[in-house]
Amino acid sequence: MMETRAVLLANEAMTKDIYKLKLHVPEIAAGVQGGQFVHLQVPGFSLRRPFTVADADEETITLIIRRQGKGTSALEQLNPGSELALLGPLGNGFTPFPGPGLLLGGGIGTAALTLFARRLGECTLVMGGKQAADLWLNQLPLPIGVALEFATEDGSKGFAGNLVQYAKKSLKPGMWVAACGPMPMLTGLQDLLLQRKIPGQFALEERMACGLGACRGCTCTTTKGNALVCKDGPVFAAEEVVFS
Amino acid sequence: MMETRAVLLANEAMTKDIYKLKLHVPEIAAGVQGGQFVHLQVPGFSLRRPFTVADADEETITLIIRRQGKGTSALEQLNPGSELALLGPLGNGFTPFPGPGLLLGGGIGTAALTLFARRLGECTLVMGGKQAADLWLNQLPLPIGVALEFATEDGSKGFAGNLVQYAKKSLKPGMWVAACGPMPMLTGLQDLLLQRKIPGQFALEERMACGLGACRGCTCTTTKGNALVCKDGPVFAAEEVVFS
Amino acid sequence: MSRTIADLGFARLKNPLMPASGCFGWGREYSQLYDLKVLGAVVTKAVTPEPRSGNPGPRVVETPGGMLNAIGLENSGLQGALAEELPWLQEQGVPILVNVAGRKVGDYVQVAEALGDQDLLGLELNLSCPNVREGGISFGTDANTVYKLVSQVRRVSPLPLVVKLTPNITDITEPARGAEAGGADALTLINTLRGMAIDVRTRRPILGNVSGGLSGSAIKPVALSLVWQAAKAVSIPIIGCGGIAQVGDVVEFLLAGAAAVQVGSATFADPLLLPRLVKDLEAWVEQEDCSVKELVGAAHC
Amino acid sequence: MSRTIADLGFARLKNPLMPASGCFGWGREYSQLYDLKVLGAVVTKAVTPEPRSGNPGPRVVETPGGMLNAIGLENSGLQGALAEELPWLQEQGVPILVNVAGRKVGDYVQVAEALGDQDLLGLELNLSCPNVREGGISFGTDANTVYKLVSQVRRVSPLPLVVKLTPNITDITEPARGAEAGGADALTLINTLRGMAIDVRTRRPILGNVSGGLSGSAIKPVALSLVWQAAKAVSIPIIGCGGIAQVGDVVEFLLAGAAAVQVGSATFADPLLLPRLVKDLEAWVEQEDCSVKELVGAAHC
Ligand SMILES: Cc1cc2nc3c(=O)[nH]c(=O)nc-3n(C[C@H](O)[C@H](O)[C@H](O)COP(=O)(O)OP(=O)(O)OC[C@H]3O[C@@H](n4cnc5c(N)ncnc54)[C@H](O)[C@@H]3O)c2cc1C
Ligand SMILES: Cc1cc2nc3c(=O)[nH]c(=O)nc-3n(C[C@H](O)[C@H](O)[C@H](O)COP(=O)(O)OP(=O)(O)OC[C@H]3O[C@@H](n4cnc5c(N)ncnc54)[C@H](O)[C@@H]3O)c2cc1C
Ligand SMILES: Cc1cc2nc3c(=O)[nH]c(=O)nc-3n(C[C@H](O)[C@H](O)[C@H](O)COP(=O)(O)O)c2cc1C
Ligand SMILES: Cc1cc2nc3c(=O)[nH]c(=O)nc-3n(C[C@H](O)[C@H](O)[C@H](O)COP(=O)(O)O)c2cc1C
Ligand code: FES
Ligand code: FES
Repeated sequence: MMETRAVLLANEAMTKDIYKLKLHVPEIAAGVQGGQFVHLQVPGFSLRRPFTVADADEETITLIIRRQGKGTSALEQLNPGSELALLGPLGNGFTPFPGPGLLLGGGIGTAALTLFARRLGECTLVMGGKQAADLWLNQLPLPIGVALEFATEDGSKGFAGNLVQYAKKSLKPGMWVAACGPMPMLTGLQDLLLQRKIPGQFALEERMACGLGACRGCTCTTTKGNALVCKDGPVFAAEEVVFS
Repeated sequence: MMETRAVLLANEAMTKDIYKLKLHVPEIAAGVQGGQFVHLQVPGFSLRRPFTVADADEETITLIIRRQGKGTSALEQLNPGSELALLGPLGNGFTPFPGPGLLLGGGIGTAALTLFARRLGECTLVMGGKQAADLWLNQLPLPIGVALEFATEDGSKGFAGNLVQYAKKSLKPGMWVAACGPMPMLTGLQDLLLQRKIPGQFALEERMACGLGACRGCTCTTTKGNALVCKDGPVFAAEEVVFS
Repeated sequence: MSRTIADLGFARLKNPLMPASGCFGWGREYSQLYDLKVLGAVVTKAVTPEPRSGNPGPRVVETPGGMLNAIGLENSGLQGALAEELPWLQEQGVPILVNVAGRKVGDYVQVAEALGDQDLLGLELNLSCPNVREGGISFGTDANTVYKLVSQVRRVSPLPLVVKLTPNITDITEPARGAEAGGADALTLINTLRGMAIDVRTRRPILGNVSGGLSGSAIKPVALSLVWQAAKAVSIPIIGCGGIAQVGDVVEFLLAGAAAVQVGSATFADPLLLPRLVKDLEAWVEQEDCSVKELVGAAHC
Repeated sequence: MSRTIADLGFARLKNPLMPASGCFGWGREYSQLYDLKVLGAVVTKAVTPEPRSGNPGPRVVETPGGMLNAIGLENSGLQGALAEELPWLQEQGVPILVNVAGRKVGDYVQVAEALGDQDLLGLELNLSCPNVREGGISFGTDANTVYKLVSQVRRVSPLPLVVKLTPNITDITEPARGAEAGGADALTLINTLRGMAIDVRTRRPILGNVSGGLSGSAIKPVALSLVWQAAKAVSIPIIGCGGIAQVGDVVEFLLAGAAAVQVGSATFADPLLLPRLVKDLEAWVEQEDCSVKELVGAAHC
């Protein structure tokens, strides 16, 4: 973990509200695990923004970002060559389990799974969304072992339905799950995993100030008490997360 | 007077801390008088910055700016093509008097006189500074009738001494003065003008909020009571200004 | 647009947007930029019984996300207002709130009496200016003083009374209740926070008055919280003010319980802001298929 | 660098820079980024007698030029502090101020007693958290309550006592004098301003706790003014805090009368800010050929 500066190499649109930043930052690229994040300073803002590292090679990291508010809109305007301060890699990533892994990404949550999928090599990575136009996973090169699947609520691509419905259909005993996505998806998944006694890991989101574990701004509730999304997470055992 | 947007055409360094912005803004260029100013929004700042229009042709205005703090540093970074909101032309400019006019500009204060000099056609415009390297007046093309002179405190160019000393030497009965510059220069000049009964006009500076006359942020004291630098000035009759 | 109508109890405005006192003069300057009739109302610069020359300069300083001012209520006094400013503004066809200030209760009474027969939306009693505190602490901090002042003005004036309170206080609900009990028809919250800035080169305070009032987006969260607290404490309408710079800010104040809003310092960064906010708010309520009236206080549920 | 020595009366620090409580944990995380020994001191997260789980989320929100927090003093309690945090921090070789909080006077006394024999720079009594007000209004607003609390803690603790006051108050000089009379060795000014933010989409307050504390450069002018006012009212040293983000801000607080300063939220935008401020301040006093000590209060002359 270190504080450093990255140079923006590329900034490309993926869908109407998702874009991809490629950053030259070898210090961080070298050691990052799938599911870990960086805390990125957007010039002019008082708080940094957390983004999972969606991909990494030896010298660069890739962030996949959804335009959400002021900070992500400002980032989208940056030109290659811009320098950005960032802290990372932060938090604890996903852990490989034995057996076939099913990785479930709801919308932008998929960005939390892609580097983990690359490192796993063999797994099924499913991206869910409202409609085909929202899906960007095809635009990120991943190893052949990673089977890509899709689920859309309107059925315009892949499985017709949401990821909880997808999981209901696809989960077999002996499998395990890694997931990231909106609350209703995770709560639905949690019920399903508990029912079927399937182990799972969820990556959570919380608003952050320090990103490091010092301010207690990002507390979430677990069966063991309070935990910090930035330091103890963002990845937690699925059964431990207490949704409010 | 109107609120509009200008396009930055050129941004050039003149000295180590002075630069020149050329702005395409025909609405304002058309009607501006020498000594009037614009209130320019620097993106990201809560208050606008006032700058005299140093030169103008039919479609463009030129601002000559000294890097002074945060706002003028940010402006210096802008690239041609940038758009800037501005309000203008504001305030009352200089008025031509009969007889030979002596225009005295202390440092960046000279920028308040150059458009007036151009419109006068015949006059003497003196720029004062610490040393030759601070003088930029040669870089602004002015009509031949405008006699350019220089005064430096270290004697490295033109008259050796400050502008009050220069005026002491050069002012003849029948002449009149227009001046802008630092406080000590203006107070010294005021004494001299009163002594010699020579009419003068001074352009003043004050911190501003509205730039329009609505907030009373820029009040200065005159022999007739309070006056607003933005609306009643920035040019005042030399004998009316009460220096604190 | 009936969706944007703002209900102040004593009056309905076509929209909830008005300039904050002191940031708009008497509207003359801004009327050169746009038609004042687009606004819900205009709030004037403070009027004191006698002319005031205000504080020594510098009077304004930029701060991060805001500004400090220490104008010191410079104004041409009651006579100046009646002779020059008010007649002009009354011709513009926009409801007018005249901001009233003073050093003692009698000052407020005097101005209110003199304005009683004018065609006005109401009087805004400024009990909160941090830059004039000749009587020690400013009026607005003690519930009882507020009560007395308001009820005395109430006695002499038939006009709706809006009481503008200071945020420089331990518990806003006290003067808010005092004003309500004294007969106020509405509250304006907030005036500026006391602040200062120092020039590190000269090693002296920048403002001629040493300290001044902080305004601008920096103070928006404080203003919003005080509106929220006051809305729980009183049942008269509240006019929200403090740091409003975009339509989302307007909506935040409505949701917190403000029936209308004032825009002060942000006008300096963009002199056309107020008419733009009127348009943006129209678009907002249209898009959200709601009305200003139903937004008021909705975050309390 | 002897030019940067900060004199707190009860101690001299190698420089006036320390993190603000709650923005730095117990320093463990930041010690991975730089050596804590470069700092004048470290101020810890609040310690309460019992563990506290804090407020529901969201707990932090960005605001213009600042942020709101409503952590609610989450901490592992006195036992956690003594068993885990303090021993680690004491090994780092940097002076330590332990921030103490509670719901009643006895809480402060209990923590102070338990820490009395520790090797510490002192205790910072947090009488000002706007996010925990079980007893109604927070402690720090009444001069008499402050006086009693401080004198009771004074009785049980041999450690220097720094009293941290709230800015959410009509007149800061009252609790400041109360703290001084009660035996405080220094004051810290300021804690956060009460504020809130509303999500215009959900139409609900963003913070789980509804309101929270505003910090960051937005509040710098307010903090500076309160330090200025308190410096005139008391003769114990003041530790300035609120919105410090660059060396010029540090100098402003010194000039206003602060003997040392704390940096809170700005650390979130730049985790290396504190060590950089140490360097920048060294360069500043060198270039201006002055010392921290002679800057303290110099704007009052
Ligand atoms: C561990 C972690 C990893 C993340 N990874 C990604 C990613 O790979 N791609 C991506 O697009 N987004 C990711 N997010 C969410 C992302 O941080 C927010 O969308 C972003 O901070 C919004 O910033 P904004 O200024 O555009 O939004 P605004 O709403 O203007 O932001 C206001 C404030 O709220 C915070 N905030 C708003 N939404 C969120 C959120 N969902 N999570 C945390 N803070 C929030 C902002 O950081 C900021 O402080 C991640 C969040 C976390 C906690
Ligand atoms: C009528 C008028 C005409 C001017 N014309 C010119 C010009 O042609 N060229 C030029 O270089 N400068 C001119 N100035 C001065 C110029 O406005 C300031 O140098 C500039 O505002 C400084 O901004 P800053 O952000 O760099 O400085 P900062 O010190 O960071 O500014 C902080 C605040 O103080 C204000 N401020 C600081 N110094 C001054 C000042 N001297 N006058 C007014 N406000 C100030 C700023 O506007 C800002 O609000 C003029 C000023 C006035 C009043
Ligand atoms: C330059 C200036 C002058 C002001 N003068 C007055 C005044 O005369 N009377 C008053 O009640 N408030 C006055 N105020 C306070 C504003 O009306 C408003 O309450 C405050 O600025 C907060 O709003 P804002 O953040 O939108 O500026 C003044 C504010 C500024 C910036
Ligand atoms: C996330 C956060 C947590 C805080 N926790 C505490 C605390 O436990 N005790 C305390 O006295 N102050 C606490 N504060 C207040 C800060 O110590 C400081 O007084 C305030 O943030 C103003 O300084 P700043 O503007 O530099 O942040 C906290 C502030 C923040 C932002
Ligand atoms: S963001 Fe500070 S502890 Fe997690
Ligand atoms: S700047 Fe507002 S009156 Fe001059």
